[in-house]
Amino acid sequence: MRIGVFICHCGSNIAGTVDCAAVASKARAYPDVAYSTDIMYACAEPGQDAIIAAIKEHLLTGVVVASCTPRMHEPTFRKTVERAGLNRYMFEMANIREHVSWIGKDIEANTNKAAELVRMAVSKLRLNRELKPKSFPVTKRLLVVGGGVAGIQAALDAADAGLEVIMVEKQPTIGGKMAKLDKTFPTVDCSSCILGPRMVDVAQHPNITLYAYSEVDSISGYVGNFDVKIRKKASYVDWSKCTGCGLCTEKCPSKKSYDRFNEGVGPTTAIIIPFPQAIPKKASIEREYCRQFNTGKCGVCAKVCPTGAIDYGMQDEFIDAKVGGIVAATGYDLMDWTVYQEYGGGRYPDVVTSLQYERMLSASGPTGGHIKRPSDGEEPKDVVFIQCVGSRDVSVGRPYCSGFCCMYTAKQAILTKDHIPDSRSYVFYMDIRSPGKGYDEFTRRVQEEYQARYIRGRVSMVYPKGKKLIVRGADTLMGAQVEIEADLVVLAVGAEAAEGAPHLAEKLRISYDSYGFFMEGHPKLRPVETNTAGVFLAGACQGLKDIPSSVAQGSAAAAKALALLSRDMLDSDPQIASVNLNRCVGCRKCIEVCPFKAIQEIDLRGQPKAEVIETVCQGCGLCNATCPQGAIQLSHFTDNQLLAEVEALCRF
Amino acid sequence: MAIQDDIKSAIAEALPGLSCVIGWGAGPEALRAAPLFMRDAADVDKFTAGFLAVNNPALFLPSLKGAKVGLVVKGCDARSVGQLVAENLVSREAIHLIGYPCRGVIDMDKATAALEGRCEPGEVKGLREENEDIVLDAPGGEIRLAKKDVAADKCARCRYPNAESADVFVGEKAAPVVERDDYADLAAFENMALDARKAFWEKEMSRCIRCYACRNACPLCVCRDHCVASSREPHWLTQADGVRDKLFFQLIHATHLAGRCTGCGECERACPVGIPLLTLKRAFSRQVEGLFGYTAGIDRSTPPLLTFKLEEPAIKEREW
Amino acid sequence: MSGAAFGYFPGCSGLGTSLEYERSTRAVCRELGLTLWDIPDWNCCGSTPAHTVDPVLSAALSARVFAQGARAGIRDVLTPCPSCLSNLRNALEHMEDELFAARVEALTERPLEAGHSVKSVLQVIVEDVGLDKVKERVRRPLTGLKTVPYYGCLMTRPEKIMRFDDPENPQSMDLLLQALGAQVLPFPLKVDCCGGSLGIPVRDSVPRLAGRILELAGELGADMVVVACPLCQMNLDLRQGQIRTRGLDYTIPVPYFTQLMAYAFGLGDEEAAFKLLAEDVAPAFSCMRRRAEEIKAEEARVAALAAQKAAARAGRGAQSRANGAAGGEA
Amino acid sequence: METVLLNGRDDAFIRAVEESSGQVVSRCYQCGNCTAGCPMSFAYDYSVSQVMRLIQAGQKDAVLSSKAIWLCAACNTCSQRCPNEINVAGVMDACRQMARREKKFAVRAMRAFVDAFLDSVKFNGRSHEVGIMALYMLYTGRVWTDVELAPKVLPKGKMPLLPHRIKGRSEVAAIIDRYKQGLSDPELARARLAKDAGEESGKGKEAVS
Amino acid sequence: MSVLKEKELRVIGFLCNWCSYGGADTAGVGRFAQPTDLRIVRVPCSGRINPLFVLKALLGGADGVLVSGCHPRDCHYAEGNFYARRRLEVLKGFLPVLGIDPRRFEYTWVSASEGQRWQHVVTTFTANIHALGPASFSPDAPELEILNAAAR
Repeated sequence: MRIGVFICHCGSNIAGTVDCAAVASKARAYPDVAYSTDIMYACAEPGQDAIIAAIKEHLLTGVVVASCTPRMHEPTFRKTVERAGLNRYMFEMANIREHVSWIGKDIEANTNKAAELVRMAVSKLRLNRELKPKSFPVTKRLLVVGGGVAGIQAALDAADAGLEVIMVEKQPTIGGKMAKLDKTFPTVDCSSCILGPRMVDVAQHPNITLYAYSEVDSISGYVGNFDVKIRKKASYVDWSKCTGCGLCTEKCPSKKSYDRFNEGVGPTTAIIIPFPQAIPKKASIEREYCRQFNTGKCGVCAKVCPTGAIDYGMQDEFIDAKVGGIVAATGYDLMDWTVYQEYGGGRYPDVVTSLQYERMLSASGPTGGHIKRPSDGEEPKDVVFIQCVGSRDVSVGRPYCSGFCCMYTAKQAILTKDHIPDSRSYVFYMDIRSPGKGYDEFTRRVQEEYQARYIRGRVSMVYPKGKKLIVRGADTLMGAQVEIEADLVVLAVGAEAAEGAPHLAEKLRISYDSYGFFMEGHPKLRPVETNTAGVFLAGACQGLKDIPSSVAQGSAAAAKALALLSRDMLDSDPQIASVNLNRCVGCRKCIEVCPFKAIQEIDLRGQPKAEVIETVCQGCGLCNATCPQGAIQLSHFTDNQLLAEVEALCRF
Repeated sequence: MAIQDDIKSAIAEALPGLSCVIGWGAGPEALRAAPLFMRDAADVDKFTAGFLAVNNPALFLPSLKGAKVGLVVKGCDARSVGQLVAENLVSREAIHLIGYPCRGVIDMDKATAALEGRCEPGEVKGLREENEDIVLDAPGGEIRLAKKDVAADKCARCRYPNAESADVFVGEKAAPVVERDDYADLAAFENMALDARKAFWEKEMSRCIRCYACRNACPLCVCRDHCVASSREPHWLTQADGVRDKLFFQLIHATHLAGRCTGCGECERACPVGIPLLTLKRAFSRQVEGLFGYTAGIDRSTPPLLTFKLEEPAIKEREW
Repeated sequence: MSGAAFGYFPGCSGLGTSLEYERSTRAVCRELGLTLWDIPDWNCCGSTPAHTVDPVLSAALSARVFAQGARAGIRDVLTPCPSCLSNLRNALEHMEDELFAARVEALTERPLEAGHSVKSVLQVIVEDVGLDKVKERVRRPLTGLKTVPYYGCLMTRPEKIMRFDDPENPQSMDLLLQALGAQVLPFPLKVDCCGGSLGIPVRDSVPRLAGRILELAGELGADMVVVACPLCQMNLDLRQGQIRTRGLDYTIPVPYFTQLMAYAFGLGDEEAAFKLLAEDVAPAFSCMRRRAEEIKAEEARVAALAAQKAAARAGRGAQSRANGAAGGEA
Repeated sequence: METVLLNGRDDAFIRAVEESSGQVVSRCYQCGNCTAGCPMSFAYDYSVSQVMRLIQAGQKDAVLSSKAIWLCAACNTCSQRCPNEINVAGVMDACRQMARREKKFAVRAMRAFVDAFLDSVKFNGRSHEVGIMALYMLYTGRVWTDVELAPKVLPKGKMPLLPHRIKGRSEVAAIIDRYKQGLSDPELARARLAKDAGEESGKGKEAVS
Repeated sequence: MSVLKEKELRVIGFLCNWCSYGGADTAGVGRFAQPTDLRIVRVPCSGRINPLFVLKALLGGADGVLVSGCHPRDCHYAEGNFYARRRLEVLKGFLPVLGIDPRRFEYTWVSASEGQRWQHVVTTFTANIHALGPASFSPDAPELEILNAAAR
């Protein structure tokens, strides 16, 4: 083997604390090294050209580049050596920047360490084998999980480009959180007026199949060929017959059901159509509130339904689908704010969440757009908004900023003044976070034009006294304790990952952070991809964001999915495990531990053997570490390759 | 011995449905029994059990796949079978186990030492068991030895003298010698300073002749002909005759047995140069029992290193 | 849980300002089968002043208490006073740290072994004895008595050290009073500070803080504020006169929960010791009795009405059955 | 108002507060919840969050001569509600202890009360209300403090004029004396622990060899 | 190859590609100064680490071995680190019987974002190894010297 070694200066990033020329010269003595040099910027075009030239001139068969982390430029250099006619896996990197030059200033120690890292890379490269990907056909269909504004955008963009799309929505209607909002900031335009047409588009698009009131039950397969099982939950209404006339909801005698869509602001019936613009506009029965289910006696809806759509015996239904890519757009939920016992923990009816307040403001909401105190129906005059209830609060496990509360609170303060001109709004805030087009101007307007009283400080306690709520807070700018006698308190409740998000992540095999938000492939450069090929992210499921950002990410996810599914064939990563059938004794230990069920037992002339399903294997190497005979080896990270690296460092 | 006859009847009764029954018969010397493969009544007559029934018949199981076989088993042998079954390496349905209460087996090294100056072990002509003693028919007259003085170390910490999983159990069950294994032997060993332990292994392993008898005697070694000790892909061991390579092979074997070793001690017994190999395996067993409460060959669940829990109550992760 | 025994640490106020707490606690524990062994020759835990000076000094005083207990074979200590509880708990908690323990030992010169615990009387009654057992003992239910429970700040705080009930909205005394038959009004200020020991050095503090608590209790229409802390009790009861001079316009008795328990259990005046309170409980109890009468009358009325309805239904049913039968025959 | 020179931040003071309280003061982001809930805020010169801010800024003098640290009732409301889980009351405690060591007593009455209380404990082994009040009046000169309460308690036997003295009161007095002599100093304790550990491991070595 | 005499000891790290290797990168990007002793072997997942790699290194003259993977429940491959946790914990308790101080081997979890934590882990572990001093598996058969000479 003829190995070429290139020690990158990275300007002064590496050369500042590593003697690159000395490393290059040491490397010349390493086994199989035919050429070694230092180079100013290996990743820049002249650098890559120099590598290619050296490969050709010195007839190199393998290349080591010592520069930055392989997580940054391994793909770059693999392409470089490929352009010079080598197999892309005949390449290794030594990380002498992040792991050497940037973490210490001792030039002698750094130079020695860099040389050792190069030696490790050379030792490994000597055992590298040419690896070739296999190609397989792609299913040109996209699954979008979640029908909020991000999912809607992703689905419409992909469908418009000609892709078949399946949308799965957990609730009986799409629209997500945006459908619950009265107005949107900073334009104060009507939320359902701008979202409604998009929802209709989803329903009418020939390329989109919508499964509402459904969940993803299981997912198997891999990029290009996922097998999805969708569970259509029993709505007890045959939607092929239901016309959405709403007669059942008028006649239903059970009138004390929790109104999920309206955040419990008012009660609703047991059979519901969530709101007038619901898509699909179909009725469904909430079993826990239904008299027919609870007492066995009622049947009113079945009696009044003109099309005979009610079916109390309905069971969950399963649908199998094949898709090539998946967009997760599961959004967010509000955290359970009742942990704040100091705000009453839910005991005081006139302490409401911002989303409940949104439903009170909405003309299609349960109060018809009139702001009323839940306790006595009176119009409040002093409304206190408390920010960061469950945001930026380590003590409740929510240290992050929810991002959009400052803005919607400003909006709600404006709407409060619009609805009740003689009202006074008080906003307790810690910082006003309004970086966005027209956002900061908006938060100025609410104070200057609408006279909202912004108080910099937090609220320690809210308690009822007579008809009023006493809000005990601080104005830290004044350095004083303050109290407000309020009629209504609105909590800007922090948002968290949607309920069940980690569960879905497990099914999708994507990672999620400790709060349940899905992890993007790279925080800057791969913001809508995940580390599982073929799975993309849109909207707040990846991290909290407002409507414009969610829509943008929906489009971005669609673009990524389209780029993937525009191809007829895909290459599989060859860094996977393979079994040496001669050495395998069929003990099944690898099958036992494989997290991906990527190993199956086969029969070879009457002997049980293990076999790797190449398209399913993700290349973790757990099987390799488990196999006592070493019969199963992970390509590019074989026992011998790792041993070579260890032995490059140890005498043994 | 009445129990011996009862076992024989049990073998004879089971034999028609089996390809063979493995037990023990006379060996090359009066003090050594050897594995006996019984296929007919005449073979059954040669069967002996008792203090000399040292070999672990489970060793033969993986190579006998395909036909139903019978095994006469001590408690420790049954654990090996149990572990093979738990790992799906053999099918329990294809095995007929005949158990009997084991009251210990001989350790030839100890016996040889006990006879030192009186006679060579090979000169002994016969042996008879009398309660807690054995009586040897030696050239200079009878020699009486206490069983406990010449029994294998493992017998002194025996928790499972009876093959609880046996299909047929002959005789009255024996009481466990101890309720739990306190690994006092390891504790005593670890009373030595770290450097002394290191030196101990360097000295012991320097005697190793790389004959792999230890591996070949191990009923749980599944690799058989595909041992990494003799492979270049992967190339874990060099052929250099160094102590480290020799020790490293033992570490490979011990690591492969972690969570699986039932402590039958056959490795150590088979070692021609007397290296205390079971110590290494017991160090792993102590860990596995302590961390996962798993007793190899007794528990029927997945071996602990082939599974996991989301929260590991016994693993106290270090705080950094 | 009957027959349980604890080492008992009454705290200094038990010998003076909270004599009524002390007497009623001992009587109630006796009734519930809890044996109390007094820690021999116990000393003051140092209260707030000691830990204001230095936590080590405070812990050293507590450590002597535990050591005295240990000498008598006592490991598990019970105390009625949240302030003592807080000091004793904090001492145990801090002494888990080796260095801290060594510093304490430098003061006490008596090494303290591990394995001590301390709980409040309230916690043991609610958690260990159980409210079912309390209910069984009730001979004179407090039906008609409107109470607000006041826990003070130390009973449940700091959360990590006290490990008892909810730090913002504790329920144990609420449930206990309900078990005695009393009506419990939701009281939002149940863990607000009453001024604590600042009553002496900062004269304004107690009238202001305790005043706020009493005012809301009055607005809610409570007959009594029920407490579990000697210091709170002193601030709310003994200083109520001072508070009245600052604007509070009524009186309200402030008994300990154990006094109400003793009363409900049917124990004597000596045990309930209401006489030792500054504010008289008699008006509250007569209110209670009046309301109990009303409740009884109301219950009787409802019962009669129900019986009437049931009879009518039965009559109608019989009639319709008769009709049906007649129809059938026809 | 004086200009505060921020270069002059007293880092040693910040470290001392953090060490003694076990809290990390930089975790405070000045939300004001402590100030909002503090029952004694009305009597403070600096609000609680301002005290926290002064500590963050290393303003030792301002903190140690503030009244606030003396008037804290140790009710723990601030600690309970702090979103950053800072034991604020513990920080106040630490500052007060420090002020006491540096002989800064912004609220004389507090010092007098504490002294009176501890002296009572020292004399008797237990605290004795009448005695404390007497000592307090003596230390402060506020002769008529709370005398109007006396008629309510004295006849009921709730304020015994004579203290309950315990047998081991000399033991309790010794604890307080040793404290005053500085015997609980952490460095002394650390040295003793190290010495013990040395002896222990020495024993261990013998056992091994 | 040898470490810098008097300055460094031989410390080998096995890091999973997705979390800990990224964490070490993050530490580098943040310029969090660290001791220079550690040499990192990149593996896809902590589950890839056969305990025998660790033993091989320790027998081969490493003074310390550090394994770091994704935090439990954050494994890129969902389960690899759960297996690793069991295997490495078992290994750690095994080392004393060989006469190897178990403090020479540690395993821990560092995520890709925990640059500061990585700095702390490396600094602490390296300091611990320096406190223990060089490991002394006494020199072995002469062929190793020959191999070493060849390597130079």
